[in-house]
Order: sequence, then structure tokens, then C-alpha cells
Amino acid sequence: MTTPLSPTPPLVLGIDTGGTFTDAMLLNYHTREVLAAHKSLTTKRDLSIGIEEVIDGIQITDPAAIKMVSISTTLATNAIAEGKGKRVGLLLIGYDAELVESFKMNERFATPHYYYFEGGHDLYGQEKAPLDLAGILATVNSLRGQVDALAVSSYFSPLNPEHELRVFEAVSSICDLPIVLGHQLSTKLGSIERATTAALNASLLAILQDFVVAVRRAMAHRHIDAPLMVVRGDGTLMSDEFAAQTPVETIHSGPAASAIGGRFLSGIDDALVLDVGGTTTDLALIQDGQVNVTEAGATVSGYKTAVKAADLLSIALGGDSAITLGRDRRLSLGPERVTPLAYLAHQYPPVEQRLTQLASRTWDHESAPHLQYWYILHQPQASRPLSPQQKNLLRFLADGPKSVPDILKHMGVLHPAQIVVNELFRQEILAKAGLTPTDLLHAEGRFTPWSTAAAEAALTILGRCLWQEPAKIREVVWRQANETIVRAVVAFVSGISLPPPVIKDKSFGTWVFDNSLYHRHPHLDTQFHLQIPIIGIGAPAEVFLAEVARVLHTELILPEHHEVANAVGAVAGSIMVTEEILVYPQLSAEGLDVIAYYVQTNEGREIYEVAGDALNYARSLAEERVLGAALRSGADNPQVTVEVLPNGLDSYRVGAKAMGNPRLEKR
Amino acid sequence: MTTPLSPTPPLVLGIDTGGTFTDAMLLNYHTREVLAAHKSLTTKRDLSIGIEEVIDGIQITDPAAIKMVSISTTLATNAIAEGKGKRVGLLLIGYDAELVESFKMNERFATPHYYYFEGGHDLYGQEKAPLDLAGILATVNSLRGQVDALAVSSYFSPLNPEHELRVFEAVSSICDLPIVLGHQLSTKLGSIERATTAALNASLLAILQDFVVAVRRAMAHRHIDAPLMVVRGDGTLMSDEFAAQTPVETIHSGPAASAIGGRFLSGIDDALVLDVGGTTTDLALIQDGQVNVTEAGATVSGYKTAVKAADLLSIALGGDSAITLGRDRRLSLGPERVTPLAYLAHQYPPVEQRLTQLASRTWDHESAPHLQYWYILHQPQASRPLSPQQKNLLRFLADGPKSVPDILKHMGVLHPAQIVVNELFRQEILAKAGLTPTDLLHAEGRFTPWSTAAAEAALTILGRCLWQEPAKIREVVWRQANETIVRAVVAFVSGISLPPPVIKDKSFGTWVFDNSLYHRHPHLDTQFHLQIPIIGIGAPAEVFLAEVARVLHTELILPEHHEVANAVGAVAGSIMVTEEILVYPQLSAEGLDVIAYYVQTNEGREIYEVAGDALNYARSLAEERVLGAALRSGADNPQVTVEVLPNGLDSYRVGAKAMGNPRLEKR
Amino acid sequence: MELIRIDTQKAYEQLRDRIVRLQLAPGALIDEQQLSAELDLSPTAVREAIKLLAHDGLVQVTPRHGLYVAPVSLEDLAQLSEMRAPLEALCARLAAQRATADELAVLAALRQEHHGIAASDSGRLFELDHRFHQAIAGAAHNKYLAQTLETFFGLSQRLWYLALPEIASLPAAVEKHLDMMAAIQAGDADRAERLMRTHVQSFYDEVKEILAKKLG
Amino acid sequence: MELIRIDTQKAYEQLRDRIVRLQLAPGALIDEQQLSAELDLSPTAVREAIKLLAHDGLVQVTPRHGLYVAPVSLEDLAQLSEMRAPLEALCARLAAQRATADELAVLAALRQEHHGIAASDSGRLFELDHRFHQAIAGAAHNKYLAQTLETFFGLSQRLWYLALPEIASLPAAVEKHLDMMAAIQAGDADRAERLMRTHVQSFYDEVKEILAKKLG
Repeated sequence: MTTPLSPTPPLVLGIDTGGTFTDAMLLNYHTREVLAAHKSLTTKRDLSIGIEEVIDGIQITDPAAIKMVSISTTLATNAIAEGKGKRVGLLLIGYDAELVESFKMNERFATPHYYYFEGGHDLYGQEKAPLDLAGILATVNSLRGQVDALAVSSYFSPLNPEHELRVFEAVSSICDLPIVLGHQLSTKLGSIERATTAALNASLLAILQDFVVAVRRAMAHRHIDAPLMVVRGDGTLMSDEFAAQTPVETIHSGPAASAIGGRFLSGIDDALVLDVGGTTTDLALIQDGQVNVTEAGATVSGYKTAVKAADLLSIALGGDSAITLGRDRRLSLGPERVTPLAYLAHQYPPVEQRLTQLASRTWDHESAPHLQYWYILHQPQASRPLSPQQKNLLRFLADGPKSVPDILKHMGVLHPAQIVVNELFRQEILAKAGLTPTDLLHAEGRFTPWSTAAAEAALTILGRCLWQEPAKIREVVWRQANETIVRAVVAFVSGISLPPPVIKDKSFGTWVFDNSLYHRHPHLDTQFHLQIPIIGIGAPAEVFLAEVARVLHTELILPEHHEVANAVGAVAGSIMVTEEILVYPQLSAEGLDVIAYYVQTNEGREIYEVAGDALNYARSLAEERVLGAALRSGADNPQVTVEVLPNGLDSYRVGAKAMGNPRLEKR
Repeated sequence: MTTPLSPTPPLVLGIDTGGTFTDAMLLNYHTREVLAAHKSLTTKRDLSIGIEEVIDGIQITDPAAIKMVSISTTLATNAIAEGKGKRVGLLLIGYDAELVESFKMNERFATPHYYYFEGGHDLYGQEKAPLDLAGILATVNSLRGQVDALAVSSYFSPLNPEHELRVFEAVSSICDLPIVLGHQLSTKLGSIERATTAALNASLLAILQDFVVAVRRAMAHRHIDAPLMVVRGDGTLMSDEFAAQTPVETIHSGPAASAIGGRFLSGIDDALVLDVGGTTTDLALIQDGQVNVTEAGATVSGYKTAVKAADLLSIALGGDSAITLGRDRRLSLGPERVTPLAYLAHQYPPVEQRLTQLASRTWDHESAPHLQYWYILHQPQASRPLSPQQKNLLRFLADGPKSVPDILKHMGVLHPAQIVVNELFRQEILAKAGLTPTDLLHAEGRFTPWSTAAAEAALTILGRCLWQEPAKIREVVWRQANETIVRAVVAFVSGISLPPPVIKDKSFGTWVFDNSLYHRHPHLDTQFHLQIPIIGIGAPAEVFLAEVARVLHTELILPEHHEVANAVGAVAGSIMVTEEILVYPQLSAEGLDVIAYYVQTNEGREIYEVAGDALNYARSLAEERVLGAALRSGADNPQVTVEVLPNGLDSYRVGAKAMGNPRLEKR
Repeated sequence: MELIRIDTQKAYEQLRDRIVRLQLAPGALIDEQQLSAELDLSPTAVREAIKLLAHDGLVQVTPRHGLYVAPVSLEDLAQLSEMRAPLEALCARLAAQRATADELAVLAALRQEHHGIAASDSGRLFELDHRFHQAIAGAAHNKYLAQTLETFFGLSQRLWYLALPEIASLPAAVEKHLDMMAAIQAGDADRAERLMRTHVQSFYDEVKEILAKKLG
Repeated sequence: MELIRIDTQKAYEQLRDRIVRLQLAPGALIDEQQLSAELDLSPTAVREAIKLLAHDGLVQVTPRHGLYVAPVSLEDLAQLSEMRAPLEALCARLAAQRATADELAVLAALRQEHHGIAASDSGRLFELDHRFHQAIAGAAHNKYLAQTLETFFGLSQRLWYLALPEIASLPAAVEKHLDMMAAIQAGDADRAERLMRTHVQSFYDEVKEILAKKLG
């Protein structure tokens, strides 16, 4: 009597929101087959728009079959890099201000609003000085309206978080700002990294929360009601709740997902993964099938954090990197990302007309600045206060993009810096366009979805300014891209920092590098041989990487679906939860004898007479806690490992880790 | 870049738990195509077992595609019919005990525990007498341990529920028993029906709650996480929450679903639906595509209730009705339902041996009682207290079914009534088996899944006792079945009660009926011509109904999937919510003038000076309330209709109804 | 309990009972998957039930960690008694001022029931004590007060179960209700308030003493 | 708020705000489908949020009917004040006895903030009043007391918004905090208790008078 249905296996939807593109793909979780994939432009001002578009592109016919959505995002990394995080007040307790300042370590705090207060503990967890709570509260009162979040880091707080907790209690009584405590993010003892991490986390809280809500909203529109996971910087997954609490952990989430996706798609366990996006190119190593993780703490935009993340290098070079002519009349590529002229002209035909017109003026050798456009990306909200100058500019741009020289003329100024509009770019009310590698591809006929005429015209204009053929310009740009990437690969894989690409550098390093690329030396050849293949990820990977692989004497592997490998990587990870508990001695009053051992967790402290008991307790507590957290995060039958690491004299870090595949039932 | 998936449309799972079989079917809600269907035996002791089995039989490959589960059930009807409801204490307030008793209306209360108290209101909602709360509380205290639930009905409570509400407050302060209030179930003014309905509702609360939990559990085992609906007695759907609160509304749920399913499968808008089950045959009329509903209140097991339900007739005749030999040596069919001997013998081969042995004893004309078996259906819980006699019986039955004569001998008694085991049958620890129409089908080779040999032997034995050939026995039984059904059809459709089938009745009615069936009169023929077709539902429908249709001169339609039409009907209904508000006058102190109008809802009372205002308020309130309830029940865009019915002098019943199809998204 | 699915309700009751009766030990890790299997109820139902228990304060969620049965401490007991003593006293006072005839009838019925319970039947005495407090809360005619006291009663239950084997004064405590009822019936607000305060306080004191020994 | 999905949290905050600020009128029918569309959040999120609001007492579910924004009544106000006055007073007393140096620092900081707020800025004064009560509740060192008062504060908010346009004494009421703080700082429990009782009671009295006119 039974007519069986065709089976619908559990599907998972992976999404990656990169700097330029948002990718999505639908995977049959059991067979690991990619069923559908799609790419949309990332909409930085509201990522959910791009996410909705990309989900729409996937044509999901049965949203209920989707058992998990997982997302990786460069949101946190970008917000930090572009200074778009929320404004953070950093309260430093027991830090030696003089010492910090004298070593300029304050530059590493990731916020200009940092304040020193009395308090903190010593390396035995004993109070160093009484907490200056009144001072802290007065400062917080005075910061009203100037910061959006607070971070607190107390000296040796992982050993004794009491002062951080007291500050939390008191400060949350007088204001509503979110407050991040250093000891909750890192049990490691580096006080500067802890402060940086806390400050970054605070600056990202609201951003990641909005993001999660936006994704959930996009899911709701498509009737997808499934657990949402976010990729950590080490490629493992965490629940959206965790992610919203600890956004710093999403630093490098995108590149980590790319690497995992690249491995997954290629099936290769040892390789260098190079992900070429619109804005950046990311490098990561796969060893024994795992993404290399840096134990030391990830560095992002020069800020060294205490966040364990994929060991990777991200360089500001991609398909949409700006090609500009410097004052020295040299071409440079990046680091700024702009809208390709081919795309702008495609959207606004007058731009194409203008460029072709300019290109025909054979006498004009100074029109390179005319290749830079500003335009309105979306209208500002009516409620937004604008300066008269800003209003003027917006009126001028109302009927379409204008070149920078035209803008300067209209505004009656000599330099773009005289127009105070950074905030408008930041909020993506305005955007810039210019010549990019994407335009080169148009001119070469290798990728031509938009205006080839505009791209050719722009190249002609730029070539004329440099008294060069357009072909030569292209060659220079590609060579520079290749060189930049090879330099990054060599530095990254070797672990040795290369000399900067300064002109007229006469060091041996520079020579070897140049020679290995260009084989200039007639007698002494040098070569790079990368012993592992390169897995190329991202749509422009082939264009950018073919020469790189050749130069490095290795194979370039472009697995099927490599354009969306990051989205694949978003779902390929395991759910992981870690926990660290510190065990350290309590000293006698004279400080000479160890009289007991503290077991210190985020939430409390227990005391044991014997080190063994303390360690046993810490071990079982850590195990139980990671297990609980992993279950709550939706891990199926998580496996727990516990390890005890010495952490200085008589001190230990007890680390537990629970990992499991996502449980794909409805929670 | 996109590979579309094959679409999975929203599916709905319909389940019907009948007296004998539990049916399930999977429907594509949009195309209305039956994708799969299955039948299992109903397990009365725990309906969820049969439900799990039937769901398993459906082979659901994608539980997430199921957007609604809907279930119809004869649970409530059966519990009432078999006296298996919980024990109810009925508190009657302001009822005239003498009047009730003198007209024997107390027999209609559906519980032997009823108590009269002072109190109640008059037909203007004014207090008739003060409430005797102390007396009520004392009675409730004395009932501890003797009842499982309480029902309260106060005189004219729909006009003024104050006394019921006060009793609720006070009684729920002194005990945990569930309490049902009459005015919440019916706004109609019949005090006896209201009391009966309240008592029945109270007796069914725990039963329906357990049932809903059991279904949810079965769903959970199959990973189905969807809204659960229950079919009302009128074929509409309510949420499982509503059903658990007002189980009386599920009275006739099964037959109503059958009727709706029959209509749905046949596409015929006017017909008589006959659902032949194992235990009963149910009759319902379809007119203009709707199930006929009785406004007067459904009657169940002779109890007249205030529940609006499908107008139907259920007769105790089905495939598993017991065929027994009475003291007058006449064969009778039903009303008891027993396990067919063919099935019992199939499960216990010694039964088959025993029956064939008996059949071969040509000299034995008294062995008909040997066709009745008792056996252990499932072991009693260890904690259950058993009498020595019960223990003795259970020990005797431990190695298999035994015939009634063997049991009487072993127990040393002369009549089954001397063995106090009703409770064991009630709890389905013991069960009975005997000869049934199902056995006849085996003997005739028309339906032979189990032991044909046992069925044949039993017929031989019974025939010998009656000095008849087995074929003759079969003929008699089928004729009787046919007659019983035709009688029911004629009475039901005509609305006229027929004279009872008593032997030697000489009434014209009896003659006409007999003659129309058997055309006995040589000169005067009479015929029934049913002007609408019969839609046959249920596995044995063809066997039982072919002759019925012939006798009634109509067509028998057996739509595809008719065996599971009840399960189809479970999902074919709309979600409906109704609400009634009473508007009635407030009289002046002398009782001569109307000085204002009350608007009385379940929860409160408002007062208006002008009737028009009161009616307007009642109308909008009723509309808003049904709309709210329908939305909460999961109706999609429910349509509301409101009507005002006069309800005696200056009084009105304002009825609102909201109906909508189920919203098939995840709630 | 109106927005709650029926199987969630079932899971809630069963889990609450396990926690209150200490079958799920204070501080124990809660494994939803396992509980779902044990109770044979859907994961959704168990998850929803746990949310409700968290709302009741019987389950705790640590910020980045799992779900735990809330631990018990003497500190909790002290805080509960500090809240309950004045609130129950206020409640008795208001009840003495406001109890309707119906409510007095309920109190009388509870008193009647009390006569039928053996002093050794701590289960029923316990239950009766709860009803008695609920009835007085009802008679105080303040829904917020009644809700608050009900919540605290729930939280206290577990502590009492911990102490129960050693509580000696339960029958005596319940006996006190009779005096209190008399005061409420007589409308003697001061006396009702005083008796209630003493009743609650002394009971807490006894439980505290027992638990102090147990919990160290 | 730990077991709650992030979009549920968002829906909860937005709906709560609408209800408290009377944009969703007391007694209005709640249409989940429509709200889900309006807030542009998933039906699941809205449904969960409504459950939480029902728990807060801001949404009501009638037994067989739909979901409604809880109505407001003077009776509610009276019951709330009856509960809050003694509890806030108890709270002030306990705070005077128990406040730590940290907590006194918080109170001082709030006082400092008060100086910076214009008397006409009722929004900020309102917020400050809330913080002040929270801080005292924290200083009383009884989590149950603090939770209970927070719940009642939430319920009172809507009534206050109803009265707000006509409340004259808000700055004065907030001013009272300064005296109270002095008493708590001095450890004068009796005085703190008395001041708090008067503060809460007189504020409720004013609100009551305004609402009595409004609600009839």
C-alpha cells in the first residue's frame, strides 16, 4: 500500500560573505556533493541584502530540507581593517602606564580611548593594589556618548578576575553599554594582547549581532528554519549565540573557511591554499588535512590578539584592487579596493561615453585623475545630519558618478582631502570607482560581463599618461600582481619576513627574490620550488595564480566549484568548543611557601591543598564544561580531549576541547 | 551556476485511530495526491504503539517535508461507550433535584457521582439562591480518591457563570483535580445537556492529553516536528492544545473525518458515506460538499451532549463483530467486538489444532461455547494489585489462549460472570476472541491473511450446533449484517426511527422493511431507492455494502484509497474556531422593565444601556476573539463570519466562526 | 502555561519533578539529547521545557557553557527566607483584611482536610502546607504577590526535599495554620501577620540548621 | 537571556518596546503573522518572543482564544504599588545594612550623573530612576528581591508611560534619591527604608491620580 517518496537527504547551506562577493552553495551533507552554488556582490552597508540575493540565486525548492546554515565572514576582519568597529572605551586596571607608553604598546590597544586605573593582581593572584572604582565610574560617566562599548582588562585577571568582575558589576549599574571582560576571552597571561582582544571584541559586538540577525532574517524570508553556525578563525564552527558574544573569534573566519573548502573540494591534504577575492588574497597552509592554526594568537591589521585562528596571511590584492598612478608616475596596485570602471560604466552609460571621449583626445597626457570616480551608492537616511559641504557634494552627484577632477572643481577645492566625506564612504553612502585588474580582464576579453569599451578607454588614457601602449600597462600590472603574491607566498611559507619591495634596495634578499621571479641574472639562476601544490580558490584564481605557480615550480589545482570554496568550507568544519582552567599556587603570607592551589575558571575559584587534587578537579571540570557547551552548540556526540600544560612555576593551564559534527536534526 | 533540486512540496500526514485499525496516509497538500498509505492494528491499551507502527509503514523518507500532522480518533467516543473515561464528580448548582430525579434525567449525567447544591441563577442572570460553597468544599473533600476529575454546572451559567467561577476558584484551592465548567463548553441553555457535556469532558481530559502526548512522541521518533491538529466531531480541525482542553469536541471525530475523506477521494458532493470498520459502521451524509452537522448537540452512547458534531449514526457492526449463538439458538452479530479466531489461531497455532480437532468430532453438537477464547493481551504491571482469582486466571492463561468452557472448569465456576475480571478486559490485559465476519471472509477465500483452517473449523462447529451447513451459517450472518446496515441507513437518512428488529413484530414498518429487503410478498413489492450514491469507506466496505447498495437501488462508489479515507479526511478539513456571546436583558428591581443589556462571554460581563450597542459590542468582540483563536490555532488568513440569533425574549446568541486552511509553514 | 505544547508541558513536569526531588542532582550537567531519549519526548519538547526551567531558576546557563541543574546553597535559602517571611506576612495581613466568604470557606475546608491527615504523612502535610499558603495568597487579592510567592515556593521546594528526612516540626508547622486561619477569619490583620512571619521564619530556621550540617 | 536565539531577542526587544510605549495598545489582538512581516523577523522568532512577553505579563493568552496585549487597569497599579512599596523599602533597608564600598561608589556615580541631567529631560530622568532602584536592589544582596523588583518595574513602566505626559514630580522624585543615598551611605537602615517607602508610594499616588482621570 505504500508508495515511497524519493528521499530528500539533509542539506546544508554554506555562505561566505567576502569583501567583494557573497557566495553560497548547497551541499548534500552525507554524499558531500555540491548541489548548487551562486555568487552575488557583497553589500557592505547591509550584508543581508547580498545574502538574500545569493540565497535567491540558489533556488532552494525545499527550505525544510536544509538542516544547517553555516556562514563565514570577513566582517570582523574588515571592520577592524577599515576602522568601522564601534567606538570602545578600554579600562586598564593595574597596568603600568609609564611602561606601556614608553614601549609604545598603547598603539596596540586598537582604540584611542584607553584609561589607566589603580588595581590588578600579581602573578600569584593576589591583589596588587586596591581597585579605583570611583575613578572608573567617573571616567565612564564622562565617556557618555563618546564610546559605544567598554572593554575591561585587569592585570593578571586570568589568575584572578575579581577586579574585572567588580568593574562589570558597578559599570553595568550606571550605563547600558556592552562590557567585555578580558579574562573571559583569554586565559593567557599577555596583558597587552588581552587588552587588545577585549577592545576588539567590544568594538565588534554590535556588528556581529546585527549580522546574525540579518542572516536569520534572510533565512526567514526563504522559510529556512535551521540552526545557524558561524565559522571561527580556525575553521571550526560555533553557534550564532557564541559568535555574537565573541565576535573576535570570527577573525579570519573567511580565509579559514576557504582553506577548509579548498581541501574539501580537492581532496588534497597538504597544500597551500590561495584565495583570490575582489579585495584581498588570502594564504593558508593545509597540513595533514588540517588548516594550520597559530597558537600564538592571530594578528589582524597589525593588532596582535589572543585569538587562536588559522595561521594565514592576507594581502590587499584582488580583482578590484585600485590601479593608480603615483606622484612618482609609477603604477601601483592596491591596497584600496574600488568599483571597476567597466562595472560603473555598465551601470551608468554616461561614464562610458565620457571615458571613450577622453580616450580620443590624443593630445591629453594628464587625464589619469579622470579615471577616479565618486558616486552615490545609496541615499543617506533623511534623519542624518549633513554638513553644507556634504549636502553640496551629494547634490552634485545626484545625477550620476563624477570624476574626481570634476568634483574638486565643483567644490572649489584643490585636493580630495579638503572634502570632509570619509564618514560618507565609511557608511557606503558614497563609493569610489577606478581602474582595476577586472578592467584589464575586460580589455583582454577574458572576463567581459560589463563595459569592455570603458575598460579599453581607461587603459588607453592611462597608457597615454605614461607614454605607453595599453598592452604594456597590462603587463606591468600583472607582473606586479604576480610579484606581490609570490612575495607573500615565500614569506608566509618560509616564515621569514622578506625585505620590503623598495626601489633600489640592494640587499641579497631582494636580489634573490627578483631573480627567482625574473631570472635576470645571466649566469646565476635562482628558483622557488614549492613542494606542495597550490589550490586556487575564487573566481579570478586562474588569472592571478597561473604565473605564480609557474614561478614557484608547482602545480596549480583549481578544483570544481573553486569559485565558492569558501562557502563549501563554511559547512565542512566541525563544531568545536574549548575551555581553559588555570591552576596556580597560593603562597604563604611571606610568599615563600606554596600552601594550596587555586583552580580558576571564568566564573569562580576553588582551592585545593594538593596540586594533584586541584589538577584532577580542573580536568573534570574542564571536561564537563566543554561537553556541556558543545552539546548546547548542537554538536552530535562530541569527543572531548583534555590536556594539562605547564604555565610557569607550579602553574598549569588545563585545556579541554570538545569537537563533533553538527547534529542535523531540528533542535 | 545553479543546479535546481527536485521540488519537495509540503506534505501532510493524516492518521485515524479507529476501533480496530489505525490508518495513515501521506498527502501532497497542494496537488491533493495520496502518496502513501498504510494500515495497522489499533492498540487500545496504548494507541501510540499502533500510531508508531502505521507511521513506520508509511516509510517517510523526509520527515521535515511534513508540514502538518492531523489525527482523527474514536478515542473519546469509545471511552464513553466502553465506560473507560476517568471517574468524574459532577457538582450541580441550583438544579432542582426532585425534578431531575422524577424525570430520571439524572441517568443522562454520564457519571454516577453527582451532587446537588444550592445556588444558580435565573433566566435574567440574577442569583436564584446563594451559593453553598461550604457544602461543595466538604463534598469535594469527601470525594478524595474516588474521582479523577470534577465537572461543575450551575443553573443558567451561560447567562451568569459567577457560581461556576467561584466554585472553580475555591475547589482548585483545595485539590489538584482538573475541573471543567459547564458554561465554558456550551452557551446553550439546556442545563441537563450542559451538565452531561461537562461531565463527559472532565472524564476525557486526561485521556486526550495522554493521546496527544503519545502522538507527539511517535512523531518525535520519526523526527517529524510539525503542528499537530485534531479533527473535531464536525470534521474541522483544532490544534492539539484545544483538543486537550475540550476532548468532548472530538466526539465523532473519526466518522466525520471518514465522511470528509470519502467526499475528498470521490469528488462527489452529495452522498451517503458508510464507513465499515472492525468495530462499528458509521453513517454520515454529505450535502453540497459539507458534512451534515447536527445543531442540536451530538448524542454519544445515549448521552445527549451540547457538542456540535457531524450528524451521524454509528452502529456496533464491523468486520470483527462477534458472531454468537444466543440462548434462543439464534445467531447474533455484534455488538461486542472480538479478535477473529483466524487471527488468534495464526498467532497461537495450538488454537488452530484445537479447533480442527473439535470440528472433527461429528457427534458433538454443544461445543459452540468453545469458539469463545480468552487470552492475555499484555502482562499486567508488577505493581498492579490482583485478586487471588485474577492471579489464578492469569497463571492459567500464561501458556496461551483458553476457551471459555476450559476457563470455567479450571476456575471452578459455572458462568463467566462469576470471574471478576472486567477490569482486566478494560485495561486490555485480557482480550476475547471469537467467530467474526473476518473469519467468514477467510472461509470464503475472500480475505485470507491468517488461519483459514481455524475459520473453517469454527464455522463447521457452529453449523453442527445449529444442525446447519457452514454455507448456510455464512448466509445468515451476511444477511443479518446487510439488514442491520440497511435498517440504519433507512432510519438515518429518513430521520424516522424504525421499529426494533424484534421477532414477531407485526407492525407495518417491520413488514415494509423486511419486504423491501427480501421481497417476500408475492404481489406487493416494496423498494428502497436511495437517490444519492453510497461512498464506501474502510477495508471491508465492498463485502458489507454491495448488497446494501443493491437493496437500496443505488450505486456503491469505492474510491481509490477508500480503505484509508478516514486518514485522508483527517487532513482535508479546515481549521475552525467558534465563539458565542450571549446578550440578554437586565430587568428592573420589580422585574417589569428592561433597564439594560448584558454582554456575557466566558470570561466576563459588560453592560450596555441600548440593545443595539450591546449587540454591536458583542459582534465585534466575538469577531476579534475567533480571529485570535484561529490565528493561534494555525489558520492561514482565517475568514470570519458573525451571526446574531434570537434566543428568547430580548435575548440573543451572537455566534462568530473563523475558518481557514492550515498554515503549513513551521510555526 | 497556555502557549506551551502539550509534550513540552509533560517534559517540563517530569524534569521539574526530577530536579525538585533531587533525582537530577544540583549542579549536574544537562544533556538534552539524553533526556529526550530518557523521557521519550521530542528534542523540541525537552528544549522548550529546559527554557521554562531556566526561567524558574531551576536550570542555569553559564555564559559560554552548557546547561546545568542550578546548584543549591545556604545563601539561597537565606535569601529566600528573607523575601518570603515579609511577603507571606504581608499576605496574611492583606488576607485578614480582604478574605471573602468564599475564601474563608476554602480555608475552613483545608482545615477540615488537615484533620484527616496522619502526622507521619509528610508528603500530604507538605502538599497541604502549600495549598494553605496558596489559599492565603489568593485571599490577599494581589495577583503579583500571589505569583511571586508561588515562584519562591517552587524554589524552596528543592531545599526542603534536601532537608525533609530530618524535618521534625512539619506537623507542628502545619498546625500553626489553624491559629493563622482563626486570625484571618477574625479579621485580625496584626495577629495574622505576626503568626505568619513566625511560621515561615521558624520553618526556614529549622531547614537552615539541617542543611548547614548537610552542605557543610 | 541565554537560551534565546538572537533574532528572538531582537523581536522581544522590539515588541516589548512597542507594548511599553503603548504603540501596541493595551488589549489589542496580536497577529503573529503580521508582526513577523512588520518586524521582518522569522515567525519562530516572533512566536518565541511572544512567549517571553507572556511570561513577563505583558501579553495575555485567554484560555480558548488568541493572544492579546495585556490590558491595563487601575487595579493593576494598586496591586503593583502594594507590592513594590514594602519590597523597595525592605530593599533600601537591606542596602543600608549591606552595601559594599563598590556599591556605594555606584550610587555616588549615579548621583553625579543626576547633576548633569536637565529637569525637563524626563526620558533620562526616568532611566536614571530605574538605574537607581536597580543599584539599591543590587546593594541589598538578595537576588530574588532584585529579580522580583525588576519584573515589577517592567510592569509598571507601561502605566507610567500612560501617565508620563502629566507627571509633574519626576525631577523631585529623582531628587529624593539623593537623600536616600545619604541614608544608605550612612548605614541608617530605618531612614532609608522610610524614605524609600514614601518615595515609591507618593510616586504611585501621583500616577494613580493621573490615570484615574484618564482611564475613568
